[in-house]
Amino acid sequence: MVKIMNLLPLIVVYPLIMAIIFNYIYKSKVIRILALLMALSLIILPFLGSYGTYFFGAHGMESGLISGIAYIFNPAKQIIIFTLMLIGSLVLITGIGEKRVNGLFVSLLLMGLASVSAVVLADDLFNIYVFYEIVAIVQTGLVIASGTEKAYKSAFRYMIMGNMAGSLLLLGIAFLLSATGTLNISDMHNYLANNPATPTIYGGLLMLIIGLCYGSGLPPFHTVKADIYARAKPFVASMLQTYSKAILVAIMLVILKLFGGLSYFNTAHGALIALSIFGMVFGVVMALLQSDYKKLLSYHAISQVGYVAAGLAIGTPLGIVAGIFHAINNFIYKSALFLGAHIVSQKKSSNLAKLGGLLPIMPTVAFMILCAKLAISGVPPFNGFQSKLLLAEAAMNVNMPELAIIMILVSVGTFVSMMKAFYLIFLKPCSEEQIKEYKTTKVSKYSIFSLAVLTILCILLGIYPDIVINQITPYANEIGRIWTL
Amino acid sequence: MINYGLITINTMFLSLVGMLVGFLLGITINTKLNIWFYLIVGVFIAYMLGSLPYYNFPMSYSFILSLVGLLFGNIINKVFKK
Amino acid sequence: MSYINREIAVSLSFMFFGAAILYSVYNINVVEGVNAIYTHSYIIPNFVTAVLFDWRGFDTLGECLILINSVLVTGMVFGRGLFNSEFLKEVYGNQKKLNIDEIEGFTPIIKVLAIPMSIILMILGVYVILGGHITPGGGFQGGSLIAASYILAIVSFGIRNCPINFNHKFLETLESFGALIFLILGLTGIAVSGYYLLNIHSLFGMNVFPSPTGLENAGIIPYLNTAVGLKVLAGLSTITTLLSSERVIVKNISD
Amino acid sequence: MILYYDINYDIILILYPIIEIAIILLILVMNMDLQLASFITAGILAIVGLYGVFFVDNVLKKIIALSALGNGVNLTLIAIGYKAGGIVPIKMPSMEFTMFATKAVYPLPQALVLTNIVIEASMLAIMLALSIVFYKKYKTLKASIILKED
Repeated sequence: MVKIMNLLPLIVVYPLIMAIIFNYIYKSKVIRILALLMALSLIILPFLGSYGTYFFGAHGMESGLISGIAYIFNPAKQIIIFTLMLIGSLVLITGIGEKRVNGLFVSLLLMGLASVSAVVLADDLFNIYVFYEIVAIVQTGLVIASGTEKAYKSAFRYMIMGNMAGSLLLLGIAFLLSATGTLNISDMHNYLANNPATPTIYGGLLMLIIGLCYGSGLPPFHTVKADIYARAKPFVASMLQTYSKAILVAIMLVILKLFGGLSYFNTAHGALIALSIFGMVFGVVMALLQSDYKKLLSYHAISQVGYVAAGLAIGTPLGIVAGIFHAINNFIYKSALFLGAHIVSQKKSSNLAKLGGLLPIMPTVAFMILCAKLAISGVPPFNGFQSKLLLAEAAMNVNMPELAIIMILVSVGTFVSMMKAFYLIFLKPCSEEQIKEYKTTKVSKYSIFSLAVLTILCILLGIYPDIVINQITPYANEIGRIWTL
Repeated sequence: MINYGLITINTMFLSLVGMLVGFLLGITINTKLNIWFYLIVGVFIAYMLGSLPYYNFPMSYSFILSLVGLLFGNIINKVFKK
Repeated sequence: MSYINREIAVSLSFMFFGAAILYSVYNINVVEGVNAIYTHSYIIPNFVTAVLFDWRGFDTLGECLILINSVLVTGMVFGRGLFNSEFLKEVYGNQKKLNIDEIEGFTPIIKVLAIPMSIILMILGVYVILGGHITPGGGFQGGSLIAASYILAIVSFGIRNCPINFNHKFLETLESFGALIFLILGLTGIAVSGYYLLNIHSLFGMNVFPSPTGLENAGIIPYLNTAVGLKVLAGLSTITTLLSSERVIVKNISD
Repeated sequence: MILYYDINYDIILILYPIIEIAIILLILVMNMDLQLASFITAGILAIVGLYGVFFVDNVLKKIIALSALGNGVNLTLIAIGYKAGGIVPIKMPSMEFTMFATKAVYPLPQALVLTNIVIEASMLAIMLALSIVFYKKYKTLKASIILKED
């Protein structure tokens, strides 16, 4: 009998090994070529593993409990990780075009990719905590890499918050460990479902939600998170927001898997929905006030986190499908927007007041950015429309029309601020000297290639949403439960 | 009753790994070390530490051999510096 | 005015949290759960190390990577591999002399005592690393001891004429090497059985780590311990060097 | 979320040793359960840490407070492994296995603490590095200057 080897851990381990090598060779001349090869090889990683549960060190079931660390792999996780790796490799390709690219940046990026994949895959709370902390450090490092004073400041704030939230998350894990005697999420769910609730479990749930809010940038951590997106280099910011959203999806699914269907979860449920509404509204209101393009996009990222969280927090199978699908769409169009901001700031700057008249200079890029802007505002036939439609449908199905109305209003706000930014960057008339200045500055081909790939994906997923939805639905049916208000 | 055990690969392997690590650290030490002083002090400390459990030696061989590795590494460092 | 509002909001949420933590903590009732499995199956004498490197080895791997990451980011804060180092140039650029590096160390008495002490401490660190699977100890503790001996030498001699010469390249190599050993030993597990970080007891009929009776199951644990020890000593020493020397920043921002 | 205040509130931290002395007295005089006492100590340590993070206007003190918070969490974890009359989870050659297995304290929380200590040390290193740079720039450690949002 031929046993097919399950190479699932390679998703995490291969980027880590390469990260260490990149860190070691740091300033070598071959970094660009190696990074390009790395970017290409990242995309095949999600197809290496086989579906099902994977036990590290062969420590599987023993006397009814899973004794070691387990990973669970299924089509939904596969598609999340595939999108993650795709965006990672596109950002890597964009980074090759940068003047001062070096091994440390590549290393941090790869470590982040590996850790986020680990958080998505893991079925073990402490393992999630460890890799969650790596992601926090990686994000700090990626912000610091841009090297301005503001970047240092926001990284410091983020780090202090991160340490606090991480400690609280571990406190929550400690509470759950003491109450249930295990760290494995499936076992923990079985225990929680069959035993009465204690105050310790409430404490654990509260701390898990704090960890979730920090990891994803929901209120009260939204300003810190928006700050780091705005201070990082724009193409790095596209990676940072992808990390945050993947972590949001992963930890939200963990919370739903642990507590979904339990009687005492209702309050937390309401709190999660409230948090996501706050995130949505705050994000878009703050975005309308910004004069800096990067900052505007960062607040939109927060607002979109609210959408994803709302979909997942509804907790019905349709809501979970909508949430994950929206997260995947979000990875794509938000990264496209940040890459567009990268191209724009390469041309001149990211200050909206100083820009204008770029349309005749680069019509293709303008068109691609317009596509991404329409996608984020939920205009058909782009992917944002499909997932927002699903989100509204999920909200209506649980009898919460208010939520659907808020989503539509926030969409309108998004549309307004996006179109304002588009006008200010591309259409606003500008002086002759500025046009001359535009013509002298060059934009790297790599970033335009990445933007093009993402735009094609936006349209593709807008027309054929089923290729993602069909993959997610079985997992959503497993975790979600049907309820109405 | 002291059981001196047998000096075999099974009992000495740990100490040999220690020697390797000690050597690795020793090649970074730049000053000249007084070998006899360190050996005497090392044997004394190793006797006070006692051997690891399951290793029935009168003293900690891993400690002594790591020290020997470190001193050897230091000598190598001195030789290659010149 | 807005300050007062903010402070009231933060105080209220702080009180809520405090109450929640105390309430949860007061009602903890420990369930044995998976601990029963850990205490009832014998792998190596030190059960904590067994949990660290065998049952939950992957967590330990993650932790090693956090240390690597931290060293990397600390280096980055001090100007290594930044896209733009204008802020650091502004802060450190126009500096007449490097004050910290000028310190010559302590008095001769301390200098005479420091070398033997740090060497004995170093060897003790190696001993603690090696005994990790039998006695209380292991890679982290031993690695920290060795790093402490290095710090002792730095403090007493000053960083420039320190007798223990852990230069940057050496430490970097050691750190990458330690982490790679860990990752690749894990991969051998996949090659043998398909499980990452499998504790292989014997390969081709030979004990992976030859040991006396009672320790046959040690397998790759001592190797992992050594790798972690090397990595921790390198990581902590690098962090110490970075934090105690402005020379690094000046060198980084000059190129 | 705001991380700095113009007024210094760290005088309130004096309460912490008083509470600790009260707990020690409770253990000694009223024979309080050791595990419960450690849990409460851990909780208070965590709360003190949280307090320091929010209300103390000094970056270095904030970092110290963060370690206090982390230590509170570590103490919680350690106390979960407590067993009355337990022994160290290291099996010596002379011990009988079944006796050892029933008496040894839980090893899992201790392993988690070992992991967490290193995680916290790494976070600490980055924060200290950042505060060194900012101290060089502003010649002060006041959080209201360093962490000011713009």
